[in-house]
Amino acid sequence: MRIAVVLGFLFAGAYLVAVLEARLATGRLRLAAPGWAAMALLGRESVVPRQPDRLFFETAPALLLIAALLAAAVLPLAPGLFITNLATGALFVNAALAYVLVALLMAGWGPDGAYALIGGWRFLGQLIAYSMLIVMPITAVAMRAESLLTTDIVASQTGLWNILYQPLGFVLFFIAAMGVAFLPPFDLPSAEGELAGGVTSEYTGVRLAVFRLGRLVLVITLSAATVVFYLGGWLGPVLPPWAWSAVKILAVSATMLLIGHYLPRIREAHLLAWCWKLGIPLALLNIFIVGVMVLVWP
Amino acid sequence: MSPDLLTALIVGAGLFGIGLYGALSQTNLVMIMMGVELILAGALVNLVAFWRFLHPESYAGQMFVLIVMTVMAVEMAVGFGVAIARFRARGSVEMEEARELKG
Amino acid sequence: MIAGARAGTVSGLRRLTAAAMARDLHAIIVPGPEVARARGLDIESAGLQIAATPRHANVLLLVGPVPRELGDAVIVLYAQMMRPRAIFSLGASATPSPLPHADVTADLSQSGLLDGVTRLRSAFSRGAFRLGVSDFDAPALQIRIEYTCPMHPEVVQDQPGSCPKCGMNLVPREASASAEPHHGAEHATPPEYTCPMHPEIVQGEPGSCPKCGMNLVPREAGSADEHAQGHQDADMDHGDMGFMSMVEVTKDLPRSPDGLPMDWIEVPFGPFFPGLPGGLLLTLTLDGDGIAKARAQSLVGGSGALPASGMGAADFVEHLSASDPLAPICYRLLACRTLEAAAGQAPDEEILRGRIAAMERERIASHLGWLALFARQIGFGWLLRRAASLQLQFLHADIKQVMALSPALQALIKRLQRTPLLKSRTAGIGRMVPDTVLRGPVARATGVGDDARSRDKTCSTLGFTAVSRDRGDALARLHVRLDETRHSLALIKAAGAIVLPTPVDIGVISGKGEAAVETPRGEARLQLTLDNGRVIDARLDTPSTHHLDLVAPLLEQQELGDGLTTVASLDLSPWEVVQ
Amino acid sequence: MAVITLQTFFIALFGIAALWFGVVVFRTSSMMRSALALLFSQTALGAMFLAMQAEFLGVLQIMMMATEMSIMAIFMVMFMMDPGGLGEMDMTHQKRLSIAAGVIGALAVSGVALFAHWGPTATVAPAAAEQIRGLGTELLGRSMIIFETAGVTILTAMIAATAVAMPVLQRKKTS
Repeated sequence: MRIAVVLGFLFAGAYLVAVLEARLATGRLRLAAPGWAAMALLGRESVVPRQPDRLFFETAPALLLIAALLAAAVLPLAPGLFITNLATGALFVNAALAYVLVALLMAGWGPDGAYALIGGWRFLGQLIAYSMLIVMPITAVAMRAESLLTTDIVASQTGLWNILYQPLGFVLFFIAAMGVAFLPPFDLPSAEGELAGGVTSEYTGVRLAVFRLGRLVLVITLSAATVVFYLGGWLGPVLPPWAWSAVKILAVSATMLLIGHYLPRIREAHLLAWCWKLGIPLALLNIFIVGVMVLVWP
Repeated sequence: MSPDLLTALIVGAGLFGIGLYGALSQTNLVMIMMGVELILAGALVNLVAFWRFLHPESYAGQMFVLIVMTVMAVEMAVGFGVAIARFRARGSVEMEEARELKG
Repeated sequence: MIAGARAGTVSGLRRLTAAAMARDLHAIIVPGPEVARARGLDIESAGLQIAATPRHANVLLLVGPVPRELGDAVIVLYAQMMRPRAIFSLGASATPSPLPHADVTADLSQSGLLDGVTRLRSAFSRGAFRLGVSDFDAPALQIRIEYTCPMHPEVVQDQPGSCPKCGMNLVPREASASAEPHHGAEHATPPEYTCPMHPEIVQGEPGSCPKCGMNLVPREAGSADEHAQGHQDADMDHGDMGFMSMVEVTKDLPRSPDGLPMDWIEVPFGPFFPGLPGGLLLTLTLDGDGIAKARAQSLVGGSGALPASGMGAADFVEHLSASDPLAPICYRLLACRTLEAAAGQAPDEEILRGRIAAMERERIASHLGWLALFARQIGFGWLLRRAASLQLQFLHADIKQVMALSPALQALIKRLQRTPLLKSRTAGIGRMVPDTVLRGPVARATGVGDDARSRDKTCSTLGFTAVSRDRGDALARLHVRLDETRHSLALIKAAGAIVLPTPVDIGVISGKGEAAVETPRGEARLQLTLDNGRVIDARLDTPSTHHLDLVAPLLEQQELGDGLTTVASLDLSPWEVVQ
Repeated sequence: MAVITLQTFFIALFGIAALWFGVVVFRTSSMMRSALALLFSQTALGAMFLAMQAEFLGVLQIMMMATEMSIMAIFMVMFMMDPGGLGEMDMTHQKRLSIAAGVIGALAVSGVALFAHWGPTATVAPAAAEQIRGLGTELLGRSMIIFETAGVTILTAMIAATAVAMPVLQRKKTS
């Protein structure tokens, strides 16, 4: 029952993200558009390109979806409303997100297409840029909560949300989260104008539908992670906890999409250079500041 | 002795054997590194099993696992550094060709 | 009923699916969205979404008649689309053979498009599924399997076997049976040049040896391989080299400057690539994600040849105007000016001013169209939508509308100058030095103030000054175009009215004429020979012809994304390329 | 006589998966498959750690290996002549010796595992949260020097590897 509620919540969120994405792409708000699009995709042919690595080609979309769902499994939406509450929750989110890369590499390699292949390798480069900026801010968050339990992390923000307690960490994590979900301006692996869709370029029909669903769930998962780690999770006055979670998660997703809409795609060389030369020192600084604050002002 | 410990140790031994085979039989530096990774993975299993079934109260066992993971990462970093350097210099990371260099 | 229906009985669920497909139309546009916009079509507001790849599209939208040279490419495009798929043709009833007939045809206008989309939707909801669907096949789709060695791409044969050079098993590869332009060249051995004293010096063009300065002598490319093979055999006999040596196998492969040769793959970008103008084919040899070699060609460029009997003056104006759908008014103006120059006539000042306003309006629209295309390539969603909608409004705006639109355009330009990441995305990319072959904004971005308008008297009286920037990179080209857009607004305001160029009656004269027009892409020149009022010879010199040749050297050693940005920043029009 | 529990079952299941993927690493000719097989072998190990109630280590293993092996994959593809494995070339040598060494090694170690006296087996492991706390105290207490050394080692390795891999810079030629 609890699991069904969480899953329903995730898919509903994914649907709303799709609505917003369609709104930004076409300029019109049509609530039914993603539904029709999904149904049309399911009815369309789904072909396997010539000479694929069939195993990878078939597993990649499913793996993307599963990785996103697994990462969401440890994120609480309200007290008691989670799929599982691991003692290593914050680390587990990372572990699950690491498989997004594996899924994209498989999707790039599988179909034996040049655009897809380049897209897959590009994401590997992107991971080298963002991965430290996911792990290190989470470390600082766990330091304040003195626990890796996601419920403890939310509880630790009762007085002051982490976005105010460690704004630097929030900014870094937010940017890195957009990188994980390959949202614009970090959509290097699936760039339309540069790679004609990149890793998705050879997927059609049902497989494409699963791939897109996985991506949408990934966006929701990362928004949920941002909310749990920095925006106080379900905490908030008046509204019931689950409503606060929903509002915050949708707001974060919308912000992510809107930022990408108003920016051109970043260059891969710049992404790597900025993340390593600027992002990692800042993340270390953040850990240091939080450490001092935790000791001085417990 | 518990079947759990035995199972884990045998898996570790198996990984060690596979890794040893790989490290000896492959001609490519990267493939050899894969063999080494498997050998280290065998060591990891043993360490975790020893901690869990013999001394769960002492965290030194877990600490050793972390050290081995670090060693794996170091091995990767150095291995790839050497591989790139060799590739630049010789156009190959085949070990047979490294042997040629000696003579 | 649509020709590209998917096989299946029509059941309840299928009916619902078909209804969903009718609401979810993704079009792949031939020759490209930029041509559709330049013709005044607003594809997205008509309810069609523009797909990046034919795999994700279900509508093949043909804007105008398909140029003959694109026929095969369109067939391949259609074959890559997933069923159910439909062909929607605007302004032409014939489709390239053997494509099925267009399922829906409509006039080439916005109302025709809207009407067509409505009919397309009903065609989908009624006929997306049916029984007895036959496969689509065409000669252009025939795949021939050939076998090649993974390490020696020059080894190609029809049967499986092992490589004569290294003994590896050959791997199958697909080869298209349709004659690709470069296919013949693969078999001919181009000469290469080597130094008689230093055989290791081999290069593609003549020159002198870097080691001893002797002139290089030509030889056939094959001979180097034979040399290599002999060398390898000798090593094999050596005894302990009983393995396949990667050093031996790879030493003939080209090396990247960073010393890390990756697998080189040849990837075509175009002729219908989302981030490039339709009709432009860019073939990149990629080394990882770096560009090792590039080749750019226009598939739609005309030869500029006229029929042997010549052409009437009025027909010629229409002909030239239609030759480039991205800048029809400028080419119409060019034709008119040249004819007038040949006849020695000149229209009165008011018409001249009006013509300049028309040209400047087209410049604004063209630059906006370029911005939209560029935005699509660099994934800048907001700019794509904003520039495209402004372009459509400017396209046929009269003077009052232009003035009304002016604040919106100024706001767009201001906003672009403030956009984060846009500068880092373009700065330092595709840097060029001043060169005489450069024209238009590309030349002016290198600091050269050359502009055909500054030689025009009427322009000068309207207060024209040429803009220039001196960094020579993609950012400078962007800035030059933005500045020009602003200046164009001022010129239109000063001109006071917009008059489309119409040919004056030149009468039955013979002689020669020459004129130049600063098109949005740079100066285009035309020389005409008239014989008894008929145009018998026309020599056209266009900016894109020159810029296209610059692409290959500019792209080498760039990262793929940067390389594509470079190409986009040149604003090539494949249509005006003279071959 | 010890009982076969659910825990034994899962340890054996993931162990067999790890072994099987380990074998695949050297049996497939596609480099990408080889690298990802190694990844899944390591992931199965991580799952095995979870089955052995070492939650932190298991999750850490699963996380680290995903990145590590993906990077391995690109190197495989870069440095192998035939990354797709279509040429079916043999990339091995001294096969018989290696198989013998592998089998003997595995058997010898298993023999030790079987016949050594391991002493009494602990049945209960600490709870996961307690483990994380305990491990943290261990790392920053008694074993701090070792841990710090490991950290410095990996930093050194990173810098050294980068230095080795960088192209030799063209020095300005003095006439």
